[in-house]
Amino acid sequence: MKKLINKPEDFVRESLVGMAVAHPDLIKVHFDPNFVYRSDAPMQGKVAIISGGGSGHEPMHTSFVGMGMLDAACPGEVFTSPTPDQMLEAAKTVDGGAGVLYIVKNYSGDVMNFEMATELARTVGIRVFNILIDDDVAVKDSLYTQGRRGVGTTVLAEKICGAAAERGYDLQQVMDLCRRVNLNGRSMGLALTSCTVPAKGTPTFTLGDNEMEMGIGIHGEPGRERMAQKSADEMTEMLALSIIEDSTYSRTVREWDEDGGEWVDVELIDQPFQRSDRVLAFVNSMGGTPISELYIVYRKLAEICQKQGIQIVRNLVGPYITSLEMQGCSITLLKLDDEMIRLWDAPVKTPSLRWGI
Amino acid sequence: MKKLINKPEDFVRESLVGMAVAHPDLIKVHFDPNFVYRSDAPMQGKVAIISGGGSGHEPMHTSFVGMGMLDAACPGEVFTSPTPDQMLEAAKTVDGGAGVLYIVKNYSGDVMNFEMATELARTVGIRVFNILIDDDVAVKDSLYTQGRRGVGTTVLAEKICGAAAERGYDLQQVMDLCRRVNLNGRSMGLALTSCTVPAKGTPTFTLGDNEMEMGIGIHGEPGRERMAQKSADEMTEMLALSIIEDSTYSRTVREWDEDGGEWVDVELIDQPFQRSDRVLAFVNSMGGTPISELYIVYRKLAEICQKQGIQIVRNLVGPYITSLEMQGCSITLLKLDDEMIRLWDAPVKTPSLRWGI
Amino acid sequence: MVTKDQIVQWLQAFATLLEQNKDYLTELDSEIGDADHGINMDRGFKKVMSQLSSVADKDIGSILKTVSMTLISNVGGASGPLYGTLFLRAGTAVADKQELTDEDMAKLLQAGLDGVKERGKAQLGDKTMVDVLSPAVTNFHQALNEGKNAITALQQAVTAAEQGMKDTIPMLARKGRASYLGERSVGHQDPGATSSYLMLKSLLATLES
Amino acid sequence: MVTKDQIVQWLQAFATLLEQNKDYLTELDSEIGDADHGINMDRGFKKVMSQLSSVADKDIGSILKTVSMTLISNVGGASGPLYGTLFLRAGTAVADKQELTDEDMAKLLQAGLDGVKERGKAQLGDKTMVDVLSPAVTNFHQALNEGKNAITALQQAVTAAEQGMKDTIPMLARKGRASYLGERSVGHQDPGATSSYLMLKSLLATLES
Ligand SMILES: Nc1ncnc2c1ncn2[C@@H]1O[C@H](COP(=O)(O)OP(=O)(O)O)[C@@H](O)[C@H]1O
Ligand SMILES: Nc1ncnc2c1ncn2[C@@H]1O[C@H](COP(=O)(O)OP(=O)(O)O)[C@@H](O)[C@H]1O
Ligand SMILES: [Mg+2]
Ligand SMILES: [Mg+2]
Ligand SMILES: [Mg+2]
Ligand SMILES: [Mg+2]
Repeated sequence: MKKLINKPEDFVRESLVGMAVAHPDLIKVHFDPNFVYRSDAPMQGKVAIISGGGSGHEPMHTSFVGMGMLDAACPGEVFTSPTPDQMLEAAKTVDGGAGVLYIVKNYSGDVMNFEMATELARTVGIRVFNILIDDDVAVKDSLYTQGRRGVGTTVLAEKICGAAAERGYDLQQVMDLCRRVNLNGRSMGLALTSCTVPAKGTPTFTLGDNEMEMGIGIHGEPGRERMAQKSADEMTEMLALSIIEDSTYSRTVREWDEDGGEWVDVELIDQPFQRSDRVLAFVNSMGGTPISELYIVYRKLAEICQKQGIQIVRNLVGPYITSLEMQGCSITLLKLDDEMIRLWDAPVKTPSLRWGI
Repeated sequence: MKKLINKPEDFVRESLVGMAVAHPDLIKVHFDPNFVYRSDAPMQGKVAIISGGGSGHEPMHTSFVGMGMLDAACPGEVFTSPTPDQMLEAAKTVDGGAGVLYIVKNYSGDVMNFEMATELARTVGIRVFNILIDDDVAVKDSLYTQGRRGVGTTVLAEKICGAAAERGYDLQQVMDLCRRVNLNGRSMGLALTSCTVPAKGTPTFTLGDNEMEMGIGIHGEPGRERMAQKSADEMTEMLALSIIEDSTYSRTVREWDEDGGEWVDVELIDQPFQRSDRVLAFVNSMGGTPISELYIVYRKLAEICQKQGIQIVRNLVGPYITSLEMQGCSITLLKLDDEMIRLWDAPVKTPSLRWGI
Repeated sequence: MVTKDQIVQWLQAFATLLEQNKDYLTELDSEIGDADHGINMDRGFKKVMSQLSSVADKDIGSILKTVSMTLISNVGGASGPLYGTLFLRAGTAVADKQELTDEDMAKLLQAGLDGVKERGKAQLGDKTMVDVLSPAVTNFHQALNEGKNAITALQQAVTAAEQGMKDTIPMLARKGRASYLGERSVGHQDPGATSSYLMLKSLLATLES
Repeated sequence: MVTKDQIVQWLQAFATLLEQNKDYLTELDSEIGDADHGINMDRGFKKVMSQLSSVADKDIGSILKTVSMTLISNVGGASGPLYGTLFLRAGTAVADKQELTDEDMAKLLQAGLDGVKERGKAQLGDKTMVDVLSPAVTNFHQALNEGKNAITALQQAVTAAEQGMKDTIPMLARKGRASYLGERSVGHQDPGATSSYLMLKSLLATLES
């Protein structure tokens, strides 16, 4: 196993210890249950934003904690959703009285655990809501699946909602914004190699020298289709067109109804991209692909967007939502409006995203 | 070859095109000869700082071009020093009348090409000097080798000297500072996997499942010793102690003598680390190792430094000087003084390093 | 009558079986999931084992609820809340009891199944734990209705569970991570269904011994 | 007499040999370097070939200087400046000539070697190009002194070059990237020495044909 680790079962904890000693100015780490939180939390009167998910996607989410982004992040075991007690303790720690938004990626494990946390937080009097991110167009329908997975748009939602909370948006406004970001973002990814879950010690799947997995998630799981590896331009085109040409997608999600005190089903529909849309283009490494290759992909993506009349007005290129050391990439396009652009540009100061301050 | 590329011979160019379209606000790219430069160059009256080297180490150097760091970077072919015409054209483009410093990593190819560029630039009336970075303690002596390689300290020197130039230091001051940074920085790296040079198409070396290369450079070359892979703590200890316990190192370097108009040999000696030194600790990924593992290394490094009475006052953790998709890491410790700390903290705005603005 | 000791032994036997099948379950999960199911379940039940002595003198309902809480806060993923809810509901169904009648056993199993279905929204045929638990519970009820005793009923339930587990192989997944694979999920046995079969198998083995 | 055409043919022959040995040279460079020497040399001489027609009507000195400039601005690495300097000095040594006497050939080779040594500071025995070029030049001079003609002298030079190339195998590198390997550089043939041997070999083949 080609990893800089000690015992596999200590992977998450030791990595968190490293973060804590490296960034005491930005974050603190709580152990048992594990969560990372802003060193200046709780921020009185500010909506608190908490995310979380399995570990192995670093820098997401733990390195996005800080001014202008997350108030706390709950890391689970590798590729395993965190548990409700982590989420509950994080909420108690960072709630500044203005309520808490859980940003949740749409995986059965994450959804169930965050729902349990929401129920628990409600019983101790914290105003908590959760909003799902489900942006992976590789998952075709929502009727016969768990629905689309939450991938790249999560990073963008965390930045944009974090900025909004920092600017004083109230809980309802932050929630509405988060839902809007999700409905306007779409992603797809591919893998050139598998990754190895430390506790397992061997690659999750094996790919031939000239094979790739198209339409993967972020947990080292196989994708929609295995195929011959292609040129960067062809791979970029497959991802980009799947995203751009994706048609209307509708799904039913569960949101907490505060008045009724129970979960209600809400139907959400997002609209396809259109000519003259302004977008943020996010080219992401799955962890093992270096940034030089991401720029080759970005180059082709820019060309395709231009041909399609889609205007890239912001971008993000780098490893931000990864699958351990997997080689491969994903593309996310997020349709932006003026408000989202302002919030994207707003200052952010976290271990991994930082600008304007 | 598990890469997102088109034709191997287009790797460098297409990656540069991607950078240019992704960051038009920060940088411009000149082709034939290839160099990346600040979009606001030349800065009148400011010392210009240029670096360069083989490609494949991204984000170094191209993504370090921008306010507070490099004025230009010259990327060669993969792991191949750039050529004098690139360096000369870059100097002509960014010289703002206050002279140019070439920051050169100590590899025979880089040294020879930059020396030729210096001679050429001098003939067209640009005041150019070059300062070598040679900080790799894996190379034991300078008498029977090319001398120590330039590795991690390069990134730190580019940041610190870039800040100094931005603040108005003159050429002599920037040069003295650069030499000081080099004499106070030491590094060492290891590889868990090889990388694959695109034009070659197969890994440069092969490592068994439980093997590693200790004391590698940044060009996919084998290291000083092949050994059984160890735990993260043991690997960290080997690197850290090699750096901390390294004794006085002296070497003769060639510097340009402006009065004589020729190269002169200069003897430089650096001093070992001592208890109560304040350092910047830089834990770097060779490209394929994710940041989660770097924090595990950082955690142990902090522990070791504390035991040795060395005080980490700044840090940098991430993939900054890489060998394509190689898995592995390097550690750099740089002894800081107050001036260097101020310059490290100064604002920087480049595609890959950004803070304070 | 199922005694409290037997319940504790069952949990121990299940923990042992999970440890032995950790790699197997994880392997199944790498085919159609993310290669952690065995790791998750083993981690959870190791923690359960470490807590068991502190609650062994409590009633069966409390013991099962402790199992639930331990799983919920140590497993994570999909299986954490699902098995957590299973044991929570099972414990609630037999609250305060020191031993269980055949009827209690039926209630316990039914409540656990209901909990899983409510939490995960999976139907029979979705290629999940439900495909093992549901036929098992149906067969247990049926056998009791036919006048058989708990052990015989459980034998039939386990046979149905094993069949249910194998039946997941040709299924197209509609819930959980495997559903993202679409057609590619066909031909693989569901890891969660497999761990549920092991749970029932270890219950039977405990009662038989 | 060596004609201008023969010089051009030599460059073409060398380019062809480099193309054929691109992988071999790169393979040698992966043992003790960074796996690019064949790629570098092939890239450089492909570029030289594309420029050759535009200077074919110039004198030999100008042709060699064009080769030099092309290598300097297209090869990079260590071999770019080294071969660049070699051809620059060689060209300067035979400036303005349309054909070369045996003496001119000796000057050309000597100047090239001197250029490499000055640029790279390598000594005989450092495991570099110098270990091929130096014995070759020495043998060429010696043969001429013994009254042999250029072809015979070159034959002896190439034999010495081949020996010099093989002699690099047991050497411990003291210059270039291979020097970082310390003891591990022993047992491998130096890539630059190998390309230098190919350069001389192609010169001989051209003059012989
Ligand atoms: N919605 C659901 N309802 C019932 N069972 C489910 C559901 N989602 C997943 N499962 C079960 O959980 C198992 C996977 O568990 P595990 O691997 O531990 O969690 P994760 O999928 O989060 O990695 C699946 O094999 C399946 O049996
Ligand atoms: N200082 C030097 N003097 C003479 N030859 C050298 C020197 N440094 C390197 N070389 C030669 O250059 C060869 C390597 O060339 P190449 O691989 O193209 O460049 P790089 O080492 O920059 O990758 C070596 O095999 C050696 O023969
Ligand atoms: Mg999981
Ligand atoms: Mg090279
Ligand atoms: Mg799983
Ligand atoms: Mg080389």
